[in-house]
Amino acid sequence: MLRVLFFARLREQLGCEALDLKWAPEVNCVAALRAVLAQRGEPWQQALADDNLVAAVNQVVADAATPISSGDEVAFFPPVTGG
Amino acid sequence: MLRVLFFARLREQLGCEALDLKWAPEVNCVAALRAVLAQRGEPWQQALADDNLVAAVNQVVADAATPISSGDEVAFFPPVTGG
Amino acid sequence: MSAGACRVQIGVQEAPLAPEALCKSLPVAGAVVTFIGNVRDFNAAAEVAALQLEYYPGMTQRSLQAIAEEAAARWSLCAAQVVHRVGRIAAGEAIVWVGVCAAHRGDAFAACEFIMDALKTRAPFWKKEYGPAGSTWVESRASDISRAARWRLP
Amino acid sequence: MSAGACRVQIGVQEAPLAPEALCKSLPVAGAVVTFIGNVRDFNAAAEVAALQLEYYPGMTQRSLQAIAEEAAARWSLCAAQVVHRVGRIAAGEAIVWVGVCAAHRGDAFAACEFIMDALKTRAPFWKKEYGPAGSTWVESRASDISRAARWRLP
Repeated sequence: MLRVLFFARLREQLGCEALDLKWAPEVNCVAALRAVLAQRGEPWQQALADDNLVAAVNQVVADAATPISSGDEVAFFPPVTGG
Repeated sequence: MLRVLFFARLREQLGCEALDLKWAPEVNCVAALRAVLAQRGEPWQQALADDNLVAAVNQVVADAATPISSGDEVAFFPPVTGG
Repeated sequence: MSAGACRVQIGVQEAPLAPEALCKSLPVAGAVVTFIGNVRDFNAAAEVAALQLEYYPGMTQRSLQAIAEEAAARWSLCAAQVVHRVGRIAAGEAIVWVGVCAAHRGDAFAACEFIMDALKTRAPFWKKEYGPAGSTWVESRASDISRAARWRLP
Repeated sequence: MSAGACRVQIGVQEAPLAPEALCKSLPVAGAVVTFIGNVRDFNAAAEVAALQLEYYPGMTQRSLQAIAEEAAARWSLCAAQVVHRVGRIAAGEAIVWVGVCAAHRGDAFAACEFIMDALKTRAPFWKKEYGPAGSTWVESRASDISRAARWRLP
């Protein structure tokens, strides 16, 4: 299993804040997971095409090549605007 | 008249915190006043020879050439160490 | 002073911040610098009545902890504390409080400013502004990114 | 914001500083930076039990006012407040409090640090330390002079 989280504007665009996905060997990195999610059609494809989105794997900021394994928590979110 | 003030270590060295001096035309700048004060003998001569002393005329930092007129308030003090 | 000798404390809370109590919680040190960020009642053009602050439970706290520990490793500090509010915050209320204690003021000023600049670009918080025209997500600012880049080590 | 729109307040007092009350006296602004300087219980080698702070009544207040007004002219501020204690101050007690409010945190941090650096080298205060070995006047520090020089305008 993979736990996938979405925050802020992205959460609203998707109408989804969390998703449990069955992990598959081909979902082996952040880019692969993002591509799988984009295949869910709209609004997923357009929302996930945003180049500014940030990804985190197990609560640490990740890049496209960061590996993903079963049991991981993966999050996608817009640039942060706290403080 | 001139009001002359001394602060901190200098005040203690001189054993004097304020002095009223009769103004004279030759005491026309900070350097001249300092020379007149140094003529009072020890401990004045040595204490006023300290290159690090700061002078103020009417509560504004001055230099050796800053003019002095009758009625002015002149102060001498060591480098500041507040805060 | 090593990072180990620095008291690092972070918090994320829905309750209003109490800057006076937070200031009192800092140890006595030669130099104490605090920062308070308040909700401004205008942003760009729009009038702002309140903010909604979203965060990532778990990662947000880790991120604040990592930023405060980085400050403690880079400067000689006695304490580095950060408390960030989440949820609904009215205009004029405090969003974030940072308190840094050090023997010397240069360390305290630099560490406090570093923490704020890092927090603005790294800590997972997202602001949504509520005004007369409805609600909008706040866009990240180029000035925040360039401020944070000043601290990059060679 | 022009210097005229900035609230400048300075004070010199024998009574202990009350940082919480001083913080409350600041206007609400996007960014609030405060500095508190406390008497450290050691300086160079000696243990310090208390300080005696001498000042120049009149000139000291003018000097603080001029420094705060210079900060208000150089940065966009809503408020710049400085309160300095004089007389006998025990180890651990506050000597100086500076509070700066601005719309943007960069202005608030810079102005607060500038005020402290200027105060350390320009404002007529002199510290005498009392410890087990008697009393000594504190020497001015080269590091304070070089910190203040950073703010010189071209």
